[in-house]
Amino acid sequence: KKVVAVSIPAADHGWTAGIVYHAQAAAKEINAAFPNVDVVVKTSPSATAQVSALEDLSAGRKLDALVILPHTSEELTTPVKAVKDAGTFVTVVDRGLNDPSIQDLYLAGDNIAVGRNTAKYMIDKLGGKGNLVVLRGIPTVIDDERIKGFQDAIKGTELKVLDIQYANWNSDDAFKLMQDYLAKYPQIDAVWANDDDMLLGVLEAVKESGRKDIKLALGGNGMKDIVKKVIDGDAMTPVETPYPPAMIKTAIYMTVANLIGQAPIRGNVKLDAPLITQENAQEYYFPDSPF
Amino acid sequence: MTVMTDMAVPRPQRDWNFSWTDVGPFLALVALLMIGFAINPDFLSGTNLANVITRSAFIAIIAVGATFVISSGGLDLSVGSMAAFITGITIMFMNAMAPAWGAMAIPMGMAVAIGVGLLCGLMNGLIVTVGKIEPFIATLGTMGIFRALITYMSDGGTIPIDRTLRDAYRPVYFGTVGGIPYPILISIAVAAVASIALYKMKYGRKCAAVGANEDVARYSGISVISTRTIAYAIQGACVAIAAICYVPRLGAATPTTGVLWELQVITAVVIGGTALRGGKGHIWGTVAGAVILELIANLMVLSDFVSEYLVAGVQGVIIIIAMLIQRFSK
Amino acid sequence: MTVMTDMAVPRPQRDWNFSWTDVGPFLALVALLMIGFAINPDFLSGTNLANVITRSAFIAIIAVGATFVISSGGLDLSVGSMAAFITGITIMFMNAMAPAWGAMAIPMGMAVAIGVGLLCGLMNGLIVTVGKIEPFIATLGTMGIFRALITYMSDGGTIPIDRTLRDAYRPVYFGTVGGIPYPILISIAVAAVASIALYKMKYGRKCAAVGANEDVARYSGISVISTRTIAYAIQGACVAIAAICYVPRLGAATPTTGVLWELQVITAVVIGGTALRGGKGHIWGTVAGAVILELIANLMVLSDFVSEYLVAGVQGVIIIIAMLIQRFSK
Amino acid sequence: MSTMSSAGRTRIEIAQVHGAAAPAPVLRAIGLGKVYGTVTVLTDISLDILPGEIHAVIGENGAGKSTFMRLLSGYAAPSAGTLEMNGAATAFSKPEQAQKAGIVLVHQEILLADGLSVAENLFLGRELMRHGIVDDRSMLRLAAEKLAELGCFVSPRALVRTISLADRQLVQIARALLDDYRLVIFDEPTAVLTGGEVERLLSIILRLKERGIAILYISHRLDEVQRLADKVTVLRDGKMIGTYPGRNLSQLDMAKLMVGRDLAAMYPERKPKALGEAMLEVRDVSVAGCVHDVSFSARKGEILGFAGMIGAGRTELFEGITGLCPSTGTILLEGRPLVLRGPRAAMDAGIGYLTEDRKGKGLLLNERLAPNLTLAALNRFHPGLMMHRRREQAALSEAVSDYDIRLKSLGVNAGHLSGGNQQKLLLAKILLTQPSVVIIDEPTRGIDIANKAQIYAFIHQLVEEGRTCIVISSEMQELIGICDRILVMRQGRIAGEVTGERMTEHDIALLATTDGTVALDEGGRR
Ligand SMILES: Nc1ncnc2c1ncn2[C@@H]1O[C@H](COP(=O)(O)OP(=O)(O)OP(=O)(O)O)[C@@H](O)[C@H]1O
Ligand SMILES: Nc1ncnc2c1ncn2[C@@H]1O[C@H](COP(=O)(O)OP(=O)(O)OP(=O)(O)O)[C@@H](O)[C@H]1O
Ligand SMILES: [Mg+2]
Ligand SMILES: [Mg+2]
Repeated sequence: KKVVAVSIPAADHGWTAGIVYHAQAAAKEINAAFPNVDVVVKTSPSATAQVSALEDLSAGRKLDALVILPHTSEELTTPVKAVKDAGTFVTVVDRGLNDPSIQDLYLAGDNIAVGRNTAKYMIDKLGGKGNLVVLRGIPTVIDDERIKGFQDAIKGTELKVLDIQYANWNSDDAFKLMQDYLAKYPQIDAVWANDDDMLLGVLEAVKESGRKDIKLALGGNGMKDIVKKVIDGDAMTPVETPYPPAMIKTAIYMTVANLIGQAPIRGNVKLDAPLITQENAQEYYFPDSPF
Repeated sequence: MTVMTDMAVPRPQRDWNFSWTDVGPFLALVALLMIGFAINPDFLSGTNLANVITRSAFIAIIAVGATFVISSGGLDLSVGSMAAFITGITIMFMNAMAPAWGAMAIPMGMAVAIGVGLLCGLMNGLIVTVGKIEPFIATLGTMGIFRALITYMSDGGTIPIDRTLRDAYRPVYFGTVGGIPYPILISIAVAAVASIALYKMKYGRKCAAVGANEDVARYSGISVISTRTIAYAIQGACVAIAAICYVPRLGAATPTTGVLWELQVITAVVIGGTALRGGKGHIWGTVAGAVILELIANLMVLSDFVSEYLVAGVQGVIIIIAMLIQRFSK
Repeated sequence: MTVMTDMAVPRPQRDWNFSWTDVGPFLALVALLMIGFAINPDFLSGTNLANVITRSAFIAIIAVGATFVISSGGLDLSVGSMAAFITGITIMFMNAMAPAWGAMAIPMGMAVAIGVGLLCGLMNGLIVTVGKIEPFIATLGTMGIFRALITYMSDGGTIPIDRTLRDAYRPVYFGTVGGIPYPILISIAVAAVASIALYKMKYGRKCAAVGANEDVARYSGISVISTRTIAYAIQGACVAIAAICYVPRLGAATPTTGVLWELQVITAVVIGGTALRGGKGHIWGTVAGAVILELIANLMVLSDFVSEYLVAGVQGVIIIIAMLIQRFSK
Repeated sequence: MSTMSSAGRTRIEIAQVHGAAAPAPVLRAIGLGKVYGTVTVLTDISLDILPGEIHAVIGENGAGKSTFMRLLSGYAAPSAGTLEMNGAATAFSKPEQAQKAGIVLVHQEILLADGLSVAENLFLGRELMRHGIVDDRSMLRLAAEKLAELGCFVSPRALVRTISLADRQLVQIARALLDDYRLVIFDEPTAVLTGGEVERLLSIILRLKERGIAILYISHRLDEVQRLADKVTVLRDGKMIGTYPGRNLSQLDMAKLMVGRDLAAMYPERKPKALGEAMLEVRDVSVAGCVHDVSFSARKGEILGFAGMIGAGRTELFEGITGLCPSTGTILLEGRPLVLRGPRAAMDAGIGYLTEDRKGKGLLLNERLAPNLTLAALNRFHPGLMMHRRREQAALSEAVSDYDIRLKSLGVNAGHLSGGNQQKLLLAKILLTQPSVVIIDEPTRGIDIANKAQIYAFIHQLVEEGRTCIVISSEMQELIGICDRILVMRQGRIAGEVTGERMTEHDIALLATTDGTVALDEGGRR
């Protein structure tokens, strides 16, 4: 029996919850479909815990393959290398390791593109000028990359970032922060929250303030509620950038295919972050997913 | 042997001392408002202040409950997770009732919330008192349990309230009476009832006695177990009230709801003048403490001095300075 | 009146009680090992146990320091952030020195880490003792400060250690002496030194006295301020030692390093038998407590019973049950 | 001293001591004064303390004795006046400094760390060291020795929390005798001790005196003062009344000097009274490890005494009866069996218990008087949910005048009252629960003579109102003085009963000790 271990972050906010959901769905489907494959999903609340989980998984049984979505790149590189050295096939999802030679298969969304595509749409829509406020998540690589992609894209335009603060990928904190932004800046043309959980709080705060100056409030990640807004043609949130948690499912399937099928797969797969618009929104809408 | 005549004269110096602890947090509040105004005049605008105070209502309501627990010599780290759990249960219940009962589901859900809150608090209380486990550890354990439950209930995602209930329920957070938002009114009401309970009712005496000296309480025929358990149950009810106000704000429960509220709550209680080792509780000080915390956060955003990376640090510094001033102004 | 003869016999039952608190955590440890074996025989495999114990070293080392702080009647919530901050500083220092000094940068960095740790601890201690601020609030404040500093230092990203140092540094976590991993040896050494300090040196007596009764300590000529401040400094040094072991494991400092360690540390200390209100500290119990926590987490990974969403809850339940067993087994 | 004669005059003409050509004083107090906030506690106290001399300081509760001692030993700084050692002015900012200079104070309150062991407490702050580490073995041995000298046989490893109040006091005394000090100050060392321990302590004090050590001795037990003191200094209301040679001063003289007025009878007159039916019946009550199968009954209108040595289990017996600690057995109140689920049930049934540990278990020291007063009777006193502030204040005023609680203002904290007044407050507190049986454990521990007389009068008043009163005391004198009947306990059992003519110290002591040898001769001085 071949063992495929899946190590992912714990479901501590919307997007990671989506990851857990899709990983578990994949495990269930594959375990049912292939009796000689055992997919084991383990979640970890922090990088340290994830390193521990890796050790536990590889100490407890012989792993044929590992699918991992690392909390952080630096901290997980060495431990994943240790697993790899024991002869395990390694699939890395979303956040690349510092040493790319470790990963047999790399499947990722493009965080920089999330920021960049959102920025491009804003530049377009606002005619290249206006006042922006930005809400970022918690200080990690993902957050950093998205912000970087965004800021690089608006460089040279007359879009001005009035303020940028952390709101911990938490809708509550985002609600408060947005209220404060609204109190502080009399004219805000657009808001970007780099995650949809936060966008929910932002929208609530804007709605409550009754302010009319905000033309755009965009998020990212492809949360079903936001995709629904896009489908419904919401004026303030007409587009969405996907960063689909379903990528973990893709990765698991590909890994299993490599393991048992005659379908050797190696290399890098980069998921694009195309804008979700009213036209194509339906393909990104999963009403049953928790995210 | 007659009583000395000067006995009946109230001693001014004592009364003064007493009021200082009481007044401290309010002075800090005023100082903060003035600093805020100096930094950014918008700070004192009606909308901003209303927003901030409304926001502080959750923490204030929960912290009022925590004042009972802490005053009786306990501690509750589970309040944040409990709030999330109650929010989740309430929303699920309302959603289930909505098709049959329509808007009536809202008051029914509120009753369920209070009931669940009381039960959760009772559970905490019993583990601490009957189980004789250090409150810190016991409620750290239940914190994990509540958090796990809400995560499980929501599959890690969100539990949104039914669209049909949303508008009916919205006013509970966003509505006003005479220009004063409901959450402010609710938290004032909670604090008022709590201060009657703590200062004017027998239970308050028992609470303070148990917190100040368990032995004396026991030898006075006061049940330490029931007094402290009731404090936890009150805490549970307060969390439920906060949850009820919270639901309409974002209309959903998520596994991140209420994360770290426990720390804010305890900080509010301590800033308010209640000692963590138990004894006399200061309800209004607690409320002031909650507002102070929210004001500091607001000030951080409204001012332009601080790098986004350093916000948490500056808040820490301000809280420490505020406590230092409070200590040494006496 | 002569004294009754049987009074001279020391009550054996008293002395027993004393050892029970000491033995409790170890019994819990054994029980957990047996349960683990029943659930998954791999649990007792050498590799798995070595892994678990090795990784419990961080928490164990920090918790040994926390035993001093808690025993002296304090509390330190800042340890997790402090660990992140020290890790960051150490890596930055090593990276800066690496070009000029090569592998020599590593011991230099370690010295810097210890120095910074002592300073951080000292700061905490002085705020608590000289500033007379409730330890909970004071260290909550410094927790924010350290967290903000590491976020600032890393610009919200990561601070990785220089590639050239990586291999030279690796053995500090991954190396073994006679088959025993370094971190285990280091934590045993730290615990041994600490238990000498706490049980065999004057300072230990002072610590326990200050924690048990400040007034008595003061009247016995013990300086409460310096005793407690030193406890915080020891805590800082322990955090630094843990950070030194931590660097090679993860190779980077990030703003999320050490998040929530403080709760694990305090839990380990309390499970180990030290009371949160201060008094006698139990160093080896603390170490056992840290291992217990890590074993529970390990068991969660190895067993397949528990939904991923509920892991935190089950951990909470196990901790509460463990404490209950410990209480009522007496 | 069962009665104080009611001599007519207040003035007592006894020659005061004036600086004779004595050896150089160990410590000299010149015009000491102390003010707390607006309260003046001490004014203008001057004293010479000579080596090899036992100097007693007496005064009513609240006269300022303890405060004075705190000034001498570095626990508080004087607001006025100076201290002189070896002819040079000194000031102690910390107790350690005083200890370095050879002055140590044994506190009136027990100041030990509950959670540490006896030996650890004993050597706290001056541990014995060997090769740089603490030498536990020697400390345990030495602790056992030093305590044995005082007649205390607790295990040095036992936690202080688990030993009795008397043992704690002995540990505290042993602390002061560990090193060689030039001046040892005892602040009511015998308050919680019984006969045997007292004797042993007094002989140790006499030995210290022989070694040329100066002793300051405070006690409300005037017989001890008379036996020990070379000089007696009397304080009243924070002022110095004078210093007198000890030998020439009778106990009656001392009492008069302290009080500054005439004293009524110490023990109320014993009126022949008809006792009612049995009020409290106790059958086969046991408390694990301390009390074994105790049965007795107390009648309406009776004052029943409980005598015994330290550790006889009297406190445990009544804590068991009142549900404060787990017990087995049957208790009948007015013939009805009681199910005691806890202290509340006992109180509601009508059994009130005043603890011997006033400060630790009786009163909230940091709380004001009114909340303290009504704490045990919240339900009775405030029948509804709410407190009646006004009624409470009225009750306080009433209690203050009924029980003659002396205080500077009604708003002080209970901890600021002196011992005697705390005891009266505690009595008032328990009586608010309207008990039909009042159990008073050590009613006059640490209380001055005038207050004692008052408390005795209260006890008599209680039984006259038809209650039953049980008095547990280690002072045989007072049991004999006020009780109708005395039960003597020994090792957790009732050893016997004495009534009428047989109520003598000799007979009680005989019953209280196993082998029947009695070394007490106080009976002769009645
Ligand atoms: N910290 C304080 N603040 C205010 N008043 C105080 C303080 N300490 C003591 N007092 C008051 O000083 C007076 C003298 O107290 P002290 O304890 O010295 O009396 P004492 O003679 O030792 O009495 P006792 O015989 O009961 O021990 C009392 O009235 C007491 O209430
Ligand atoms: N918490 C406790 N656990 C076990 N034994 C105890 C405890 N407290 C006291 N004891 C022991 O119980 C016995 C009886 O206690 P205690 O000294 O209170 O009796 P007593 O007759 O009331 O004496 P006292 O004269 O001190 O009032 C003693 O041997 C004492 O050491
Ligand atoms: Mg005194
Ligand atoms: Mg007793």
